[in-house]
Amino acid sequence: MTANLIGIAIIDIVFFTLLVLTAIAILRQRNLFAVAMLSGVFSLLSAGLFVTLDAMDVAFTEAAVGAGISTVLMLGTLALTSRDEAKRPRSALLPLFVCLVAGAALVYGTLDMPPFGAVDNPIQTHVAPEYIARTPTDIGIPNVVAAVLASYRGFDTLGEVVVVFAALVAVLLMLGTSGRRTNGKNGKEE
Amino acid sequence: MNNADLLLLAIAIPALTPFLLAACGKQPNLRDTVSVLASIATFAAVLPLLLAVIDGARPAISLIEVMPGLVLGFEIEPLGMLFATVASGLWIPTALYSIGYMRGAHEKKQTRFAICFAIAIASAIGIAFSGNLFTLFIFYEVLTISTYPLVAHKETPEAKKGARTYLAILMTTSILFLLVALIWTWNIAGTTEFRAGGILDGRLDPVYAPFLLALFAFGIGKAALMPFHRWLPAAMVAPTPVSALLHAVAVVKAGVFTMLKVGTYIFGVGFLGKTGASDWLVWLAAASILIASIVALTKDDLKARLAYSTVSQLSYITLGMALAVQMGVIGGAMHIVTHAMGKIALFMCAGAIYVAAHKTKISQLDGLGRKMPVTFACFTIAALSIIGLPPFAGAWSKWYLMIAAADANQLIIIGVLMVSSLLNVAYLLPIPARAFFLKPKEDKAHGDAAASRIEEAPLLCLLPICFAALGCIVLFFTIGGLYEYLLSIPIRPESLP
Amino acid sequence: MEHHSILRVVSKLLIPPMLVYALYVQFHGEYSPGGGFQAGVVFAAAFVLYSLVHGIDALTRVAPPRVLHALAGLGVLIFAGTGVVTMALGDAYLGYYALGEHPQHAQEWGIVVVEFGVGMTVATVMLSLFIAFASHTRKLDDKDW
Amino acid sequence: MTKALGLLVALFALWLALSGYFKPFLLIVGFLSCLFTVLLARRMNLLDDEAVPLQLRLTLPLYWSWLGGEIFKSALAVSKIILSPRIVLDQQLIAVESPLKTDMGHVIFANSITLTPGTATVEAAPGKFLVHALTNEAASAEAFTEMARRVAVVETR
Amino acid sequence: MMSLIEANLPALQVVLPLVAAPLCALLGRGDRSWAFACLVTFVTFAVSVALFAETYAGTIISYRMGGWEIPLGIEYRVDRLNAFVLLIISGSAALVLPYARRIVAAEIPAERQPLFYTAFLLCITGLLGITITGDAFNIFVFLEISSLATYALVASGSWVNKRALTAAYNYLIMGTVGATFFVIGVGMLYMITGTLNLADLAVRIVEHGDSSTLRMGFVFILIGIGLKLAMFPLHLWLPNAYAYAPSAVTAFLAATATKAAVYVMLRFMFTVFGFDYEFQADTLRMVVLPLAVIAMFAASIVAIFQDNLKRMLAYSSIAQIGYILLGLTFLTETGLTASIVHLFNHAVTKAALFMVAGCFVLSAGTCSISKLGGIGRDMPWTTAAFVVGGLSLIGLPLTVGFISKWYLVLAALELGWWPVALMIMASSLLAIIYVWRVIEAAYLQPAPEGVVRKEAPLSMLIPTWIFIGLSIWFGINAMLTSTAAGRAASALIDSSHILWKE
Amino acid sequence: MSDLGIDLDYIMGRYNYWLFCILMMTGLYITVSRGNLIKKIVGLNIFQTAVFMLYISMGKVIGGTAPILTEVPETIYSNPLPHVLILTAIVVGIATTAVALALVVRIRESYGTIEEDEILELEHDMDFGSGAAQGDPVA
Amino acid sequence: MAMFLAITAALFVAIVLVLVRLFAGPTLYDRVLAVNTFGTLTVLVLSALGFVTERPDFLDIAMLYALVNFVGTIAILKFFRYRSFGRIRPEPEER
Amino acid sequence: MDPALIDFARNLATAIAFIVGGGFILVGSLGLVRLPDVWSRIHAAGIIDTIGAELILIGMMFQTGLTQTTLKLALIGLFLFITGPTATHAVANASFIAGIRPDRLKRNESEAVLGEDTPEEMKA
Repeated sequence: MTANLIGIAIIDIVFFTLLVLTAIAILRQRNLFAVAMLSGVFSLLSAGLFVTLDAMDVAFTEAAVGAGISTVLMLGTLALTSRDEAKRPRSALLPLFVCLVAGAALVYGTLDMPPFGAVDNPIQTHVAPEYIARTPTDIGIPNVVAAVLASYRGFDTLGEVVVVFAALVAVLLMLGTSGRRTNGKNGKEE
Repeated sequence: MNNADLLLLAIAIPALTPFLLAACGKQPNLRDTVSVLASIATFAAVLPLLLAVIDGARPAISLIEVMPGLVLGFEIEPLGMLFATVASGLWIPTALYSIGYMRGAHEKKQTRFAICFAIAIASAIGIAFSGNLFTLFIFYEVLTISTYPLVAHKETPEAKKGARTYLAILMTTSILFLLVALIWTWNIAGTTEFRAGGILDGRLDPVYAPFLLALFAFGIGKAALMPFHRWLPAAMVAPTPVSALLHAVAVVKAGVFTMLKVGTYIFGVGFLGKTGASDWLVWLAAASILIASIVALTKDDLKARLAYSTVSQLSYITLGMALAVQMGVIGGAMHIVTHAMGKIALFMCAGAIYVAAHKTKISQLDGLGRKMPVTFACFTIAALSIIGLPPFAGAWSKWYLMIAAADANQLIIIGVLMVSSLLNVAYLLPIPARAFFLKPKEDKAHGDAAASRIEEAPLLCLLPICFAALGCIVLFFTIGGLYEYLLSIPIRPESLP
Repeated sequence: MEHHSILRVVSKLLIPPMLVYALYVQFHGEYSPGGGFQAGVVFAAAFVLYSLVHGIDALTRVAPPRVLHALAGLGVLIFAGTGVVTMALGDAYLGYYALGEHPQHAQEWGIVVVEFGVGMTVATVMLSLFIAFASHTRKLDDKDW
Repeated sequence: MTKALGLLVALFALWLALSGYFKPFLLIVGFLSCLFTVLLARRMNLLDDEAVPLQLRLTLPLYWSWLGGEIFKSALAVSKIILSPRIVLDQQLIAVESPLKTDMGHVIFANSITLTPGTATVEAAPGKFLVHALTNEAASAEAFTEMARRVAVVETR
Repeated sequence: MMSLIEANLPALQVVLPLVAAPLCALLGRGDRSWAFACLVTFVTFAVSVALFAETYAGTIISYRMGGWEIPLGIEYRVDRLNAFVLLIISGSAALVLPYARRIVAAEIPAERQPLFYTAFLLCITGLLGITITGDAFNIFVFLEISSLATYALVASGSWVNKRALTAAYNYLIMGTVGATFFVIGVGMLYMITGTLNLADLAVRIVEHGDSSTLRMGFVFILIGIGLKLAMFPLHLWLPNAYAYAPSAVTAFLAATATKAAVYVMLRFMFTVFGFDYEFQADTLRMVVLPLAVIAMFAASIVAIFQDNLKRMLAYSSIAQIGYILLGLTFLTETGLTASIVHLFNHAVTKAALFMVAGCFVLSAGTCSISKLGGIGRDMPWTTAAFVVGGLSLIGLPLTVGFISKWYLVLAALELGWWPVALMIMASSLLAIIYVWRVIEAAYLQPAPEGVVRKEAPLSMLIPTWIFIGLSIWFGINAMLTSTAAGRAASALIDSSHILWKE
Repeated sequence: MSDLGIDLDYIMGRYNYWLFCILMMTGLYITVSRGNLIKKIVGLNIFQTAVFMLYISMGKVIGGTAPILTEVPETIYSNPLPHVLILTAIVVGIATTAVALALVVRIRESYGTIEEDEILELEHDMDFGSGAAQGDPVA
Repeated sequence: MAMFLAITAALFVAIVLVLVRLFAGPTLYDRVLAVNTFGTLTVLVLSALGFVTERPDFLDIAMLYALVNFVGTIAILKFFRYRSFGRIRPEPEER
Repeated sequence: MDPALIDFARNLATAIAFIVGGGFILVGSLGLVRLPDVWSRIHAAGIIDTIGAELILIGMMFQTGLTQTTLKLALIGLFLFITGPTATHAVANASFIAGIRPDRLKRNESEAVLGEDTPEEMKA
């Protein structure tokens, strides 16, 4: 363990703490514009976390999505809906219970998990090393993620593209292709 | 044309009739002609089969294997042949009668009525000829469903309510118990075929036998065993031909017939006797007989009283099976015939009274006998047959049942049968008595004019009634042949060649 | 000169580099982090910036929704079609080895083409989504903010 | 046309800076990408002085280094305020005349004002800006004129 | 050419509708895109018939996407079980689409129709993909394709009733939570095995033994898929989604969406987990079984009180899913056969019933039971179809419903689970009540004043009756379905390592 | 260590997962407990992102580096597979979000609110208020 | 390396402070300002992390963020402005 | 020259840049928290966006030497340099139009810029 590694671990925890703080802020924040911003911040922090965890590509995507499209879409929605969350008393017991049960199950599941970051974990010994070892000869590009993404598991990526396309179809089906409003009433202002 | 083809024909004719009826639904005369012709054709197809079966033939045919090991197939044996003959035979008079009745009472949707009627007959014959329990179950359910529209025919709230009760009880029992029993049987025996001597012997743990029997006994709701008898009175909202044929012959007899089949060919009389699995059923049937009779006494509605009478009489047949002796089976089978003859006549009379006089209550019948002498004469004959007095057919079946009780050493049951006969007298005979001997009550509403217009029902109604009443008498004298025939019902497992 | 001229000028300065950057990300996916998806998003972001400053109508003039939708479908078809082509050439679906003699080049070609399809679909879809949301309401006037 | 070419060249330089690979394939693709971008820019009506500031003098880097110094100085000034135990502000919204002729010059001037901590452009109107200043020193008119003079050197048409 | 197609059949199964979807969107006009979508589904159906025929004898087709070796690349694996499910899905699609034209024209604005059919094709793609793939993560991807398309399809009912929107929203939230749970579960499995290929997972799970991670992986996958297939307490999205979606969509979804999810459940439970450990089996028998039984009753009882025909049928679907899950929890071959055969039977029956509801909506403008009085006279064929379908739902003989009940009860009896057998039957009695309410209204109630109702057009009647015909035909001659289901079940049982298996 | 009942290695090997469990619960809680439709979606995003982190952390090898090959021999690389999976999952997530937001827009147009409670009240009125049958179209 | 860790730590402290402003508000413009600053800081953190993880050649993420953050900020302002004040502000013709 | 010396010089330069830049960033973010209103905070944000960010990037450039990475860092710096003030301006502009005014405004010449037709809300 070099100082660097400890440093990364600390960065990891700091990022995480910030993430939880942001999540709690989102929970408590009633102004939806602020929520949209906070969710942008959230995904940005997670992008940072991904970088520390060596997932450059994922960080890249998360940054692009979280800061770019996701926020813009959410703002676009807010522009058409409302700014503030209504203050309404809701019983928090059941949701809390559900979450605690799910959380307990998750934690129980982690008890026997292979330790974080160990080299001899099953996932580091079974399929993944093959990818790393074979990519230079099979495909001949340095970015193993791209190789797996587009070739080894290219079909998943095709599915992903179709998902994106499906989202377009879905949104257009609902909001219309021409962009002009189809049915009359909508609060221009409430 | 061989017997197997005939068998198919016997089912196919009534099964295809509905299509013809639907096609000519716009022309009532043509439709009713078709209906009568179909009934005659069916009987014509059944008769040669009867002769063949008497000769010892056992025609069989298997249509299709629904699931691996589960066959849709037919096989004729004496019991089924008997039932088929009764059902198809009595269809002819009923077809005639219903023409008269429906037109007389100006009922609506006569085409639907005729169609459902034909389907019901087809399924009754299907039940009779079923080669295995599975096939029987199918036709059993078809019968239930096809008779539902008949019961609900009037579409009044009461009719709908009655039909609902009818459907609910029959479906509930059949699905909840009979189907489970069927699957259980299949599970342990690997087959549901009807075989002489039963298929469960040696396969079913005797400890479970009473439970399986209970599933069957309650599952066959059409046998109207108490406490699942409520549907039968409820179904009396139906037009009278329906009550006559279906609830005196086809439906209820399908129930008790199934009971007999199960006792004889699934459990086997020997197995039942050996294990005593049916002992409890004997007592239940006995209780059913008595209680239903007592309830019948309290009913003022003519059809309701007849219905409770039916409940009681059906239990005779169940009792015959539960006694687990050969004579019981014979007595039960015989009772199917004799009771059918008697009850159909009674119901037809009730219908005739309704058509002619628009009266349904017993208390309204005072003095009607003089206006409708033929009807009430026939009523008396049939009633006596039901009660079991010679020289009417009912006497014989009761006789054999008593012998069976004696065979089974159930002396109390003999007593029960005696008491029951007395009760029969008590609830049936007052009806013609009132009609013939009491003076008509003053009817303020309709006045004398209305009363004086009452005369005999249409000829088409009257003829079948006479025919049925006559049957009750004729059957008494020809019972020997029937007895011989019934002896051919195989009781013991056939020895393997 | 409008009150947000600064923004207009800066956006004009920024959009072409953003587009080039997006295309760079698109075509360097094999060498460094990135690829079709990320490129598509950045590409769309550049157009979003354009529409934020110049209004949604200007955007729909530059990139008509109809064309965008067609291109989105086309992107999917490029990806899926690559698979069909390899299939027709006798390899498995998306088996790029069929695309050329040299196995590594064949693979690389396959990846480039496929990633291009991804980028095209993502960019156009993201942009169409933005247009769908943004134009669903009363038009935002250029001066209105 | 010059604008398009200029933009193309600039963008290709950007590509090379980003890429760092000199494989023929990537170069070709890079060129095509830049071409495509230029086409798009044309379609967007971006090809004018603002998007392709070819007219700017090469004195721009010089200006920037001067600006860097200014920024550093004013940053220190603002830092002092922030770090002082009691924050004392003299906030003001002042109008600043802009003697510059082109939009680009305006933007450079306005952005320079904003870049310098202590002052920020709030609103732009023809020929003048509304500037928010944190302190009196930041709001001194001389600083703005000096800056405008230097921008003018860069801008010249 | 033929051999090329034959070699790539598994890929074509999914790729055909996938490629067709964008093309359909490009076609532009409602009728054209409809015709195109129809054509595509027919071809897709032909492909699945070919696959079914190929696997019927027991061959397992393994197709390697991209030609990569198995744990590296994505595998398409067709065996008897999923060939059967593929057949159900593509067959339903091929029948629902011809049916859809008229009702869609009535329910969806003309300019949105191409998009509607595109979403339809995407939904088919997703469902087929889920079914055919042999890769855990690929399942997720295609699950999401089908889900997104489904949300859109459900929401497009909003031109008839705005509640389709909230229904779709709730479906989306719950569906996404479900999918995410599924991903968590898959992640846990991946973590302890290092592979995503289902067959490989099965082998390596055994090698690595029991662990809390495996257990929770199991639980999360169970809940995740449970949400998608509307397992009892997780079913809340279903009634409204089915009730307010466009009628053609409801018919298709009822026939296929939950079925594909059930398939995934079966695949995971048996092939992947295989019940080596008490924990899995106990979870199924102690938790899922009671839930399934409760579903059978609770949902049926709620169905009785619905006035909206589609909603009633939706609740009935929840109950029927209870049957399917019940068969699964028996962990025996017969139980599995029951589940699988009911997959098919319920698909056929429910599709037909929802199609009937669609016909009612088109002709009578309503599917409120209280307003359908006397419709049996005005629309005899449609109503007759409902009667037969209803009987099948109840489980009367000569219909497919009976076959399912038969196997289910048989499975319960084999285990000696008496109460369960009786409860299965008791719950089908509830079906009588809710089916009969409709039948009674249709035939015995007077028609509302001044309503003109015409028999549904042939283009809708014929597909409906084909489904009805199927549900009768396979009720009378269930050899094909029950053998296919039995074989699939025995293959599943053989492939899994059930701990008490002799 | 073990005699204290605390195994530090054990904790170090899992703390990362536990942290994400907390995050997941927060996200799920927002989704389940909030009545605002948009906030639910945000909660869903958080929930999903936490799952992504779980995946990414399982792929991490301590002392490893991003799986983009370098010339340096003997480099340890982190596992690329989870990265690929999560890339796909992120895209799926944004697609879902887009659809959900479009739905919210339409809901707001039709109902005039995006609060679940108010919508439920409106729907309750539709069911029982006007006496209209459930199956009727309410355009 | 220690230098990069140190600067990362400093950036984190700054981020925390910025987040405090972001959470606290009070006006939306405070938040937008904080978000924008947060974006700048993140660009720096991402760059620094590239050095910490010893793969400094992947600055693309930082660059991406530098570009996209700007779009996000402008978008927030534009959409927010429209929502809350679009009606109050007179139409251009009226001015 | 001695490579070790170059290394040292380079590290020193980086260290100085980092310390100064980091210092500015900390101060700026502190200002973001401490200062009383949007208007004053804009200037604190300005410190971070400009001098702090650029210095840190320059410090990094010292470490990478003359490589492609340096170019990228320079590009990042350039982008930040352009976008940072623009975004700040946009915020200031937006809050100005929204009618938010500094707490104690010493001098207000906004009419001079906006002219007579300034809407009421904006005068605040």
